[in-house]
Amino acid sequence: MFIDQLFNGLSHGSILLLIAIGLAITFGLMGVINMAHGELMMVGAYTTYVTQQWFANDMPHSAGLYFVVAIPLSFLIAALLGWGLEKSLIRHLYRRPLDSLLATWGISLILQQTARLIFGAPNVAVVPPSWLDGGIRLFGAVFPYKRLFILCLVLAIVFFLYLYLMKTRAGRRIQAVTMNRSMAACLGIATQKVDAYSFAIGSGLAGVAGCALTLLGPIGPTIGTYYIVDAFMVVILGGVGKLAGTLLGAFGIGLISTFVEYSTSATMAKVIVFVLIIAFLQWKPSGLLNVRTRSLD
Amino acid sequence: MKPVLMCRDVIVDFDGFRALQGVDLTVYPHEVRFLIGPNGAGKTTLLDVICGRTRATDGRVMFFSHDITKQPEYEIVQMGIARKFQSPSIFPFLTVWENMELAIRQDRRLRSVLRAKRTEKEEEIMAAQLERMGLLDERHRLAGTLSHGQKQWLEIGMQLIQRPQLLLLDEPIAGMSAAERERTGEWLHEIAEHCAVIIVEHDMDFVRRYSKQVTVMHEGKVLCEGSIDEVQQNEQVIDVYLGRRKNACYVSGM
Amino acid sequence: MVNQRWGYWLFFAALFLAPFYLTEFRLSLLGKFLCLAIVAVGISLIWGYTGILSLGHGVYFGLGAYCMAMYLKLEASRGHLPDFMEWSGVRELPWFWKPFSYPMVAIAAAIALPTLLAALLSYFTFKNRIKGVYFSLLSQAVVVVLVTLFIGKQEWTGGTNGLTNFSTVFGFSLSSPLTQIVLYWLTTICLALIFVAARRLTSGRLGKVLIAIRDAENRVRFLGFNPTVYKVFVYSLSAAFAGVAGALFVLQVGLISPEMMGIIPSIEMVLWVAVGGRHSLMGAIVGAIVMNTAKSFLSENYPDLWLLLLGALFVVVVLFVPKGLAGIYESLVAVRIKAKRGHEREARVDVS
Amino acid sequence: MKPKFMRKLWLLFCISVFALGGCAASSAVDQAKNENKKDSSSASKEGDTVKVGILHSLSGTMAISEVSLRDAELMAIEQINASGGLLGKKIEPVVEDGASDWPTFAEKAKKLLQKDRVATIFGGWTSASRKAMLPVVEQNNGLLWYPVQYEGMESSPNIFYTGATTNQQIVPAVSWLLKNRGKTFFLLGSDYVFPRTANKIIKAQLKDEGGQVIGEEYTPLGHTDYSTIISKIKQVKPAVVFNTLNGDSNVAFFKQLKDAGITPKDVTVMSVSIAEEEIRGIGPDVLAGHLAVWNYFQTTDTPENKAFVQKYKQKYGQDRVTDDPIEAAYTAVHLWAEAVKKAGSFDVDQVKKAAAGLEYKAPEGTVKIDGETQHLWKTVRIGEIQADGQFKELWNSGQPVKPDPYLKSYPWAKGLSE
Repeated sequence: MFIDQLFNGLSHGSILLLIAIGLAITFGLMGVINMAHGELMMVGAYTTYVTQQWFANDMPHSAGLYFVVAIPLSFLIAALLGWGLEKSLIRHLYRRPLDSLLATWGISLILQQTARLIFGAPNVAVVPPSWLDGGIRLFGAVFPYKRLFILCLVLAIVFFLYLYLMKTRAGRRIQAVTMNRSMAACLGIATQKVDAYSFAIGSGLAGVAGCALTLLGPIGPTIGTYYIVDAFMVVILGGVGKLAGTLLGAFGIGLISTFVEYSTSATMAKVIVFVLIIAFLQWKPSGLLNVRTRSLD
Repeated sequence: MKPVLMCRDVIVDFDGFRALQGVDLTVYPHEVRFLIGPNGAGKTTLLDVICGRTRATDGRVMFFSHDITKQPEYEIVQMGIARKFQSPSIFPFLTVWENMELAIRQDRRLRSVLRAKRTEKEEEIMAAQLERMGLLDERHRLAGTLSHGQKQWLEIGMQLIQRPQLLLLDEPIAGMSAAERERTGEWLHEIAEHCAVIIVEHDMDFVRRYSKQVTVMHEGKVLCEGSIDEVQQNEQVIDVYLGRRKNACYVSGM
Repeated sequence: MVNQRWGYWLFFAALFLAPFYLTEFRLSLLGKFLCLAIVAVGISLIWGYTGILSLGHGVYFGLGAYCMAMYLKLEASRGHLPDFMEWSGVRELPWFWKPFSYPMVAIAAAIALPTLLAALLSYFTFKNRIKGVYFSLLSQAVVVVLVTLFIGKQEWTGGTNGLTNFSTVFGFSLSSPLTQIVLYWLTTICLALIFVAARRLTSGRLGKVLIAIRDAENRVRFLGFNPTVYKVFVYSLSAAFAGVAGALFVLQVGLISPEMMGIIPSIEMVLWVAVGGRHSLMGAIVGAIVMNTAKSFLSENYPDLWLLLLGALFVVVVLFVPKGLAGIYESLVAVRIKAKRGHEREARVDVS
Repeated sequence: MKPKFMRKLWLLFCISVFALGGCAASSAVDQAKNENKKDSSSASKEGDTVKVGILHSLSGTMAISEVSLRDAELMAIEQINASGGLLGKKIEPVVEDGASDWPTFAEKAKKLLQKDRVATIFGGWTSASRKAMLPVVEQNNGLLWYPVQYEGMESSPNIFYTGATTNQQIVPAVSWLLKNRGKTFFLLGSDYVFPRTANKIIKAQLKDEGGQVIGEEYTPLGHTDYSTIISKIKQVKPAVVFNTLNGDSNVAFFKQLKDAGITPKDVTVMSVSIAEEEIRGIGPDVLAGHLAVWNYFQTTDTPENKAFVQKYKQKYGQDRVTDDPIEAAYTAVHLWAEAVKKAGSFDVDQVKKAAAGLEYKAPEGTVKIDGETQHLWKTVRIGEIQADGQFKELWNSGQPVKPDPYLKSYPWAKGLSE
């Protein structure tokens, strides 16, 4: 039973990490409060739905493969949307974080309503590919393939993101801009361009999260609202600007909430976990991983 | 004479980087003390520690006979230490007059602020101070619309009207014209009649002209103290600082 | 200043006389909006003046409303257990419900509870120098916690159904038009009093301290003020306003449920203030009334369009009219004054 | 100084007028309309139309479910009008949006009764929306037809309940499960009023009929991770999971249940809020083999239902499905019409009197209005979900069950309500 719960905790953590990883870039690195993050996930989820319909109609023989196509497609479409958002709206608000919070909330309302107009208010059904049905039996516990898949997916994303940020030119540019914008600009980095594609990557990852979550959860116009507060809590708890902190925060919350839920109830788990986060941030305002620096502001 | 300020063995540690490694500093009433040293020597950090902006990892800071090492900033200010920051920081959406109103010596607890009204006496003091800063005619303008120099003067005025016993200045003449520098220099000694001043400055000409007592810092330590001439004779100083002046100091923008 | 005061008198007089020129149905709507306008005044105080964006004001509003509703429910139950407790298996009135049979206790609690919660939250948060968006997100977390608790503790709070089906207040029937008019007047008076109080505070030295905190909190600290105390004070004050508003809301609307204190209503409250002009108390009031009127009319006729419009409004206000309706009004006045000064100058030139 | 002052004053006056003008103007218009209406409403009952209110959430979270109810009600009204109307008058529906917001329901109900002076209102879905409307209809002596199954413990003299109360859905389902599936129950619900009340009843009933509750869990609305609860289910191995989750949570629960390798053969899941519409959003593949209890399925075999389903699909599209609440909403309109015909008047008190004991052949079979509680006598049906998203009926009660919202006729329920 303990193994079961441990796995559930890790799996819950991996889902939290998946929804928070895009935010760790847009909020953590760039400092943009994107309340429409959940709706970018919704876009990913609907992309998956459309891909499924497309495969079912045009390629019924390889319908199970739709998911392989849906992941990159979700990334692309959400990233494109994010890129457009950055270009048109968010770049005007870099110095006004509270305002960007409100404006992106507005965007989230618009996206929700648009989805409702296109796909209708009720949920749509995505049938997970059959090759992800079932699970592995080990030590008397069942590890469903879908949860294992999400766990692997998110670890792969973290790994590649790390490589990208640390080892590639474009990634190092993002780092440079987030550390010292004006200095980076002086060194000839086109900061506006970097902003745009950083935001696009963050949004794209939200799309992937939306796509992967169709395996486990509902697909409807309002699914973004279920995840957005959790996602922000993970990033804040981990420490803004620290990918490793986000990782730690996600698995920490995942494990704690699963074990608390096991010994109490889901409602109490939610309350306790949120109270713990609030209390923890009072104690360490800058999150799990923080650096004491010279500047206070 | 009792010292205004005594720092004893102050250590500041930023995640393994020791910005200050045991600094001693004693300042007496009516003294104008210049802090010089290359970039990263810890001058600004020392000011930060004195006014409570940065907490000392170890050591003590005494203001008269009070230990202020662990006091919150606002209490330190209320006790009589004023700090002017490097870049002018005034309240852009308040008028010049309102800026002064906040700065004037007063009971700063919520209870009294709630009931506070400008008294005639306060207005006189404020007007007099603005007159001295040459800002009296601008008093109904929003402070954000002032020129850079005017903002500097407004901020200095806001420090003085607090009637501090110790004034901390961080590069006050940066960005000032030659005439304004001169005015600042003269004015420095004027205010020293009321309070002690610690001033961080990079401009060596200015230091030479207006300093009496100079403290040289290097890599988080006090290297030596004395008049500018004494300091310039000091071997260590010549080694680490003045000797390399031609190359090192230009790089750091002095 | 004096002439502006005339405008305010006029505005409140017009509100006060509304029962004479509005139908009963419209009046009940306006009464509801005025309650919400009280919340808006509080939000303008903390957001426009002090720079604290709270996404948790629904909670304070809800707490105030629940306190009042508990009294109304007990009065409606006439000595029996409230109906929802009976079928939730509660045998006896919980101890914390008992004091609420006294109306004065309920009214006091409607103000005190939100204030206390706000003070507690803001004291720790501001003392630890958590500000800006971090505070906003934390206040949102508080909303999640409280709403989940209120829904979960069904036997004490009525769960998702909330508290409803009241009959009388102080012995007067809630459904009688006269009671409704008296309640409306009470709301108008509360709004006017709160407006005047808030104006007094902001035009005095406190207002300057608040603006200073908004623009440069550290600088304020180095002028010898303790920003934490000021922020806690103004935040708790605005929570108290929200509590009053909640209590008045329940009296007029006759129900409160956890949904009304959730994340979405909390953000909508901020939008009213943004539309009206966050830096202006009167703007906040007008914003709350205009936005809710628009919601009531538009959502009726174009439910689909309404959400798109609401979303677009957030974007447009933030990008193009950050000062809201009040800002537009002020620039109109400025243009007029400028034009007039121009005339005067010309006239002077003519004379000379 | 003086002209400046005057000008500012004038501007401020303009603002005040701007703020209030809208209200005043619209209210003037309303008043004018109202006066017309007063004439026409007293006249309308003798004239050619009669107004009825339709009040559902057309926007917000509940729009998912409630839009279909509006459609069914409008269709019923159209049918009645097509066959000559009521007492020689056409029915004119006034549709309002409750916006998934309970005060809005109260506000709109007030508007319908006071301003539009409707003869009756059809509306609501959630208990919260009904509770919000209840004081309004009682105070204005209006009439409300509420079409959704609910937790009982209520019987307002101004409301007709055309959905099931607990003894027409939950109680017979529990008895059937005890007889056919096993004695051990795991209760799972969303954390709100209906599941908590339903589970109280189930627990009392199981105690009396020899069953056993071996787990009880509630999840917050919008909860999407059911792994821990599924672990608990696996650990205690119940014969039956009695599921009162609502909305999106069902999707997550059933998907994750299937992943965990739990099939309907291992554990029977009995649901009370999954109907044909919800099945479409969850996906029939994960639901197939699980059970639900209702009073009506789209597959219910009556001639009335065949006609009803056909008409509904014809009007709103072949891909639409009907389900229990839709049918109950449709039936409500017809029941009201029958009562009006019997009473020969639109007057609320007379309609109520005429409605007592009224029988009607609804798509779900014969229903009868119980005069005492104003609920319906309804036939209970248990169905198994098929791969095509439809139900296969496994059992029905044979004849309509008398409604008993306070469960007075069940000795074991004595402690539940006083």
